[in-house]
Amino acid sequence: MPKMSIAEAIRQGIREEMRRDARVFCLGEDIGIQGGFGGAFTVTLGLSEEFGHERILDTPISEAAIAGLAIGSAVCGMRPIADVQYGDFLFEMMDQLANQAAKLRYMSGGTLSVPMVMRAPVGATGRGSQHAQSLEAFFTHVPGLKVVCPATAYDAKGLLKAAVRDDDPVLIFEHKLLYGSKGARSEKGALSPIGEVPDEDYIVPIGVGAVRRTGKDVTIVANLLMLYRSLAAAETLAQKGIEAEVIDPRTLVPLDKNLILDSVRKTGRLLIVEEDNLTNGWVAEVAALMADEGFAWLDAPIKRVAAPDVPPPFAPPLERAYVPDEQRIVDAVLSML
Amino acid sequence: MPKMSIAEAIRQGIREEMRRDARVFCLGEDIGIQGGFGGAFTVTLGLSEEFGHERILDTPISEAAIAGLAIGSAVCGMRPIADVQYGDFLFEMMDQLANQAAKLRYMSGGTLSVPMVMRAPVGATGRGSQHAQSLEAFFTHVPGLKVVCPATAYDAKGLLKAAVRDDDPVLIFEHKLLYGSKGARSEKGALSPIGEVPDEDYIVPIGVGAVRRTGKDVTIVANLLMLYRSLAAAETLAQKGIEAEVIDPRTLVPLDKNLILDSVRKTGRLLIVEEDNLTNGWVAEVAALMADEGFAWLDAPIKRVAAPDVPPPFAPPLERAYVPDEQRIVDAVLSML
Amino acid sequence: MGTNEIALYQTMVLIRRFEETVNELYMQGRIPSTLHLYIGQEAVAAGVCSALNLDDYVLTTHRPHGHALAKGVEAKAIMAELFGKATGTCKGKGGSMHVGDIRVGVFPAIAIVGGNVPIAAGAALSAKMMKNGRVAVSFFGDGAANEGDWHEAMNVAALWKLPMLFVCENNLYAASTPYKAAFNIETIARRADAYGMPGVVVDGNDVLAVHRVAQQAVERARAGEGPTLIECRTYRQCGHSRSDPRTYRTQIEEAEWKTKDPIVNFRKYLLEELHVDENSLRQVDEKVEADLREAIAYADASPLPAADDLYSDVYTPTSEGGRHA
Amino acid sequence: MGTNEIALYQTMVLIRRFEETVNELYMQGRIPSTLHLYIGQEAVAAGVCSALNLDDYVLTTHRPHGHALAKGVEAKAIMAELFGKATGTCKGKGGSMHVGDIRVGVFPAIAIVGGNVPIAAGAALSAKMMKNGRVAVSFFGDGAANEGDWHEAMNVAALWKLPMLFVCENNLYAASTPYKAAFNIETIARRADAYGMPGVVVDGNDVLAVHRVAQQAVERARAGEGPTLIECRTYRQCGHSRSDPRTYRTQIEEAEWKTKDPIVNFRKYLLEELHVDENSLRQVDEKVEADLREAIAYADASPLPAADDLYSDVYTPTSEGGRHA
Ligand SMILES: Cc1ncc(C[n+]2csc(CCOP(=O)(O)OP(=O)(O)O)c2C)c(N)n1
Ligand SMILES: Cc1ncc(C[n+]2csc(CCOP(=O)(O)OP(=O)(O)O)c2C)c(N)n1
Ligand SMILES: [Mg+2]
Ligand SMILES: [Mg+2]
Repeated sequence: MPKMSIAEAIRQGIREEMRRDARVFCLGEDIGIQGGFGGAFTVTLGLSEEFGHERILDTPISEAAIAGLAIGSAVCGMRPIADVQYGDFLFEMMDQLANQAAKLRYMSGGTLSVPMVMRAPVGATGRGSQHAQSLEAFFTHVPGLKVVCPATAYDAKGLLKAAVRDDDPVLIFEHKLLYGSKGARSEKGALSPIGEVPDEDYIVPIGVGAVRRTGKDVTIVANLLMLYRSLAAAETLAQKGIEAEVIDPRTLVPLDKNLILDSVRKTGRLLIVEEDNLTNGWVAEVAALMADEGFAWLDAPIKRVAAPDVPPPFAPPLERAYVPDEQRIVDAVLSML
Repeated sequence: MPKMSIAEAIRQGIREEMRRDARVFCLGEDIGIQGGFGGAFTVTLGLSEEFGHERILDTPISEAAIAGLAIGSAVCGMRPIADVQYGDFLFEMMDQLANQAAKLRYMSGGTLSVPMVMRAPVGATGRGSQHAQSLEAFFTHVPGLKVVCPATAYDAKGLLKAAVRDDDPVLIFEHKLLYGSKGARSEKGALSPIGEVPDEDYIVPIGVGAVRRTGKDVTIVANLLMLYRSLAAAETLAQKGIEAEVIDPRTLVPLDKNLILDSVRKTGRLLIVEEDNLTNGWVAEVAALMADEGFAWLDAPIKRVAAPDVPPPFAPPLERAYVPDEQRIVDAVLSML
Repeated sequence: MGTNEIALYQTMVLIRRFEETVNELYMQGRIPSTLHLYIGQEAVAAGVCSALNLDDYVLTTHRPHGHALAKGVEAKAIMAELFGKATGTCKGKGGSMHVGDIRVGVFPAIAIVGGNVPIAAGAALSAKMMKNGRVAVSFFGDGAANEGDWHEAMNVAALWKLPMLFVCENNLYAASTPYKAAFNIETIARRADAYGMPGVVVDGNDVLAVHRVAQQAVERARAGEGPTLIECRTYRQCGHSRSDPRTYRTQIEEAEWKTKDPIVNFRKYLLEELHVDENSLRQVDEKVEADLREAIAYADASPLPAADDLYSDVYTPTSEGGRHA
Repeated sequence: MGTNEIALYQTMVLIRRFEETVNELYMQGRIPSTLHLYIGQEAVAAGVCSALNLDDYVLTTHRPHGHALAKGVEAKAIMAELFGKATGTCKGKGGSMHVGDIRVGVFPAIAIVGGNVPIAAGAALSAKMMKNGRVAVSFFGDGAANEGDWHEAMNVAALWKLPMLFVCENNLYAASTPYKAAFNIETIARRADAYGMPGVVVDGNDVLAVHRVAQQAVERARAGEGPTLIECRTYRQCGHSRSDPRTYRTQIEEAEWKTKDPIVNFRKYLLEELHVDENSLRQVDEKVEADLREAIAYADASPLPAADDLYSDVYTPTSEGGRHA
């Protein structure tokens, strides 16, 4: 089976969906310019050559318009895949996403659908406060949206394809340090979760999480980059005889609640790890859910590891202290035993 | 002591601060027009007569500009009090609030401050999906902002004055059904928490919650309209011999965590009530905090009562089913015992 | 003369009487919440929508009844929606500020000022990409032209020559705010130039003039020549929303605009210039009254939504989200 | 001739050499993250900022080094910031995209395209309300003029006659996107008319021309006559950010603009037209080099922030928020 990076896997997913379905198209800033970047992280590189500028639309720097174009065209029968260059810019289209895309179907009494995809790279990569946030929590609170966060190449392609085929608006959060560590857009600290990605058509269903490591002593729920740090932490813990079960939710809305409940029932301990700042992150929702529905099985306080409640800083030593690392995860687990 | 509604108390607070400090001014849509509304809920009525149109600025319908004007002028020495007509419109200034107001001080290495106030009415009042949300949770996740939510006339004036004097950006969430049930802007279902409000200068410090009712059996944390529904529920429960302690956080950021912890230590049971939809609401953060730091004292699962994960509906029977009522609060408490 | 004029007259009367009727019903407490009425602006909706096909798209605002009626949304379904009934255009989930019916091209109204404009551009983009010959119309007020969303949509529509109309109803006020307090320019149409788009000012109380201008803009759009900004100068004869005492404007101004009433003047024109038989107009009036009576009866007799309906229509059943409630 | 011209020359050379130097340092791995360099656009920052007082306000973008230097932020403090050091303009918390120093009127740079414009209007509003005679300048690129924030700020500034300058650096590209792919109009200055504001196009590579236009706009602003939109036509001679191969534009185009280099041509002008002694220019060049060496040494020798510094500067100590960490 071919191996590829997440950026390549997403690109392949887009390409396959565009070949399969004439309604699918892409829009965004700098995504299809001849001789250009293929978006901020090369994902759409080469697509305008294959599909032309009629289906790979380079927009002005107008995020609200990008969202509105996606919403309106989706309602009228198209299948837009839009993106922002950095997740932080979603705030510039917040009304279109939270007040329009999410509510149009409901407000219409279910007479229309908004089958659009919005892709957004997240994660701190040394660029300072306005190019670093992980914005999942701003959208998990919005009914009507779905929120996915692929951490592997296999899931990246499969969730992209599922999102394109989904009849409702789906936000895909992708991590900048997971796109692949090679080529023009390599990043300091980037991982390269190169994985096997079938060339054929498949989807990863929205709403289904994955157990990435089994264990009996503690459940760790973590997404995107934090998944890899949690897996590393689990190895360290294993050396101390502690077996962590590591769950990748893959989708935050709808959340695969039962997967987490089943694990907590087994381990009695829950740690949730997120890259964005702590207060009211998506980890709070998982903690709240488990403090209710999983309460009977909990043997220890529910712990969260997240960035502190400060904006993302620039200087490398500060950013390193900001983004949760393996050590913090290990320490948190140890504090629970 | 004079009695007044929340709308009057806020107006008095603004008036006093504007008299006290020439740097204080107001800006927003329809706030000072001669013969106009005094904002969407009459709060600023009469202020342009006293302070003139140089200090009560009627803006175009440009929410991002309103925020930017507030931010820039605050950095340069003014003390703006801005507002949106409905909280839902904050999404139109989301970048200015979450990426700019909240981060400017940090990004500058602490060399400037952004002493601005943004007022936003929240709550469902029969107007449908785009005039109904309670947006606290979108902002409790943003470090650099402070978030307050006064539920009484006394607090409304005191927190407004504290916010104006605060050196950092403060969002004030006010509930449409609590402004006062009389006059031009009366609302179906409005409460009128007329309260004693000292004519003299006082502040309610940001970050300090209040116990509104003491009890030993269960702790209920609730803000704004939900506070009143929780107090009513507590009376009903009392008739069954169950004594609920009802806490009004008053400030969500920074949260008066210890007040809640102390109560939970006593009661062993925690219910949190919020008007916005459940998933990732501010109640999730309180639950997560207590599932960690209060775990040792918990005798029952932490319960949350909130709206379901749907956009706010229009039809009265739907809206009644959407906004949590006394019965749901009573039932939730009973399920915990 | 021709059936066209009578149809325009009928649409305007329907809108006027619909609004007057729901205002009364509101006063009687039979309609909950709030209403933004379209009284005085009827010529805009009627003039523009009569230039459209049934499958063209219309996006409207917090003041949507007129646009919806003119585009062919059934009066009884709108009425039922205002009553909060399960048979309403939105099954009672939307309310006055969100009426619409996508089957006749009307998106659920968008009550965020300026918020419909980028979405209308999206609808127009779909028409261009699918080559189905449709056009999209975004209706908005003077106030909306100062929203950032409006600007972004204007630019991209002009740039990509999207088949759409930007129809500004400049009724001289945004809520209580007079035009002069929000703009430093004489006309909003002048802004079209900033995007390389044609802009026209038209008497928004003259239904034939509006229709002509809209017709031309629609032809331009269908021919692939791009969008047009049409500024219709008009006046809201009623308050901004319920219980607005309108003390921010003068009675003289109101009286002046009353003399420019789009329906009264058009009726006069039909009778005096086109020599339409007064009887046929009276028949139209009566038809409208009968339709409204029927609409009220329908709305009245319709069931309220069940509390359980609260949970449906968030996600599409084919891809139901399954969030916990 | 006069000291003015020499000062302008010095500012431009400082910016150019600063950018070339940090680019080298970046290549050597001594500067982390990414950089957006200002090479080729120096005449804009120098020409505009030389028309300002120290207490006037400047708001800048993701490409801020030039503006910051021209407005008087110390080179060594910027350098230290790029190195991520505790002595940087932002104590290492900001980085390249957020350099600034409010003591000389420069807000921390705002990297959200268009995001600085409403804030600049706020700074100008404060000047108007406090009657302190200051003006505010918002620098932004061609791309930013399509953001909604830009539109809202343009309108309110014109409406309220705020003392400010909107300085558009039209360098013909927004990242890889050519001007023509984002605009259906020949000049951005033309947009000023949409707000009732004067708009001017100026050769952004001619520092004296920029200075003159800015000077006039500043006078207008201080006189209470309101804002001006100035479109400076220029060219970014470097990539958009690090490692940009610039394959979206032709080498012919690049070569053409190289002949319009603002510094080379101004130097020539100084020598040939103003008969400035070449020695004095060489002294300027050397002074700049010495300053840069000093800046690097300073940045190098400065301490990194301590991990604990992460937690400070979120809230103002007088009103410390006390969030849990
Ligand atoms: C983004 C946003 N800001 C403010 C409002 C509140 N609001 C509703 S209608 C209105 C006035 C709109 O004026 P205009 O666009 O001229 O339309 P008109 O009401 O005159 O038809 C305002 C301010 C809103 N709904 N959305
Ligand atoms: C709101 C927002 N959208 C997109 C970006 C990503 N981005 C950074 S610079 C840039 C191009 C800006 O072009 P222009 O305004 O012309 O300035 P220039 O880079 O040419 O100086 C883009 C798209 C951003 N920083 N902010
Ligand atoms: Mg209007
Ligand atoms: Mg540019």
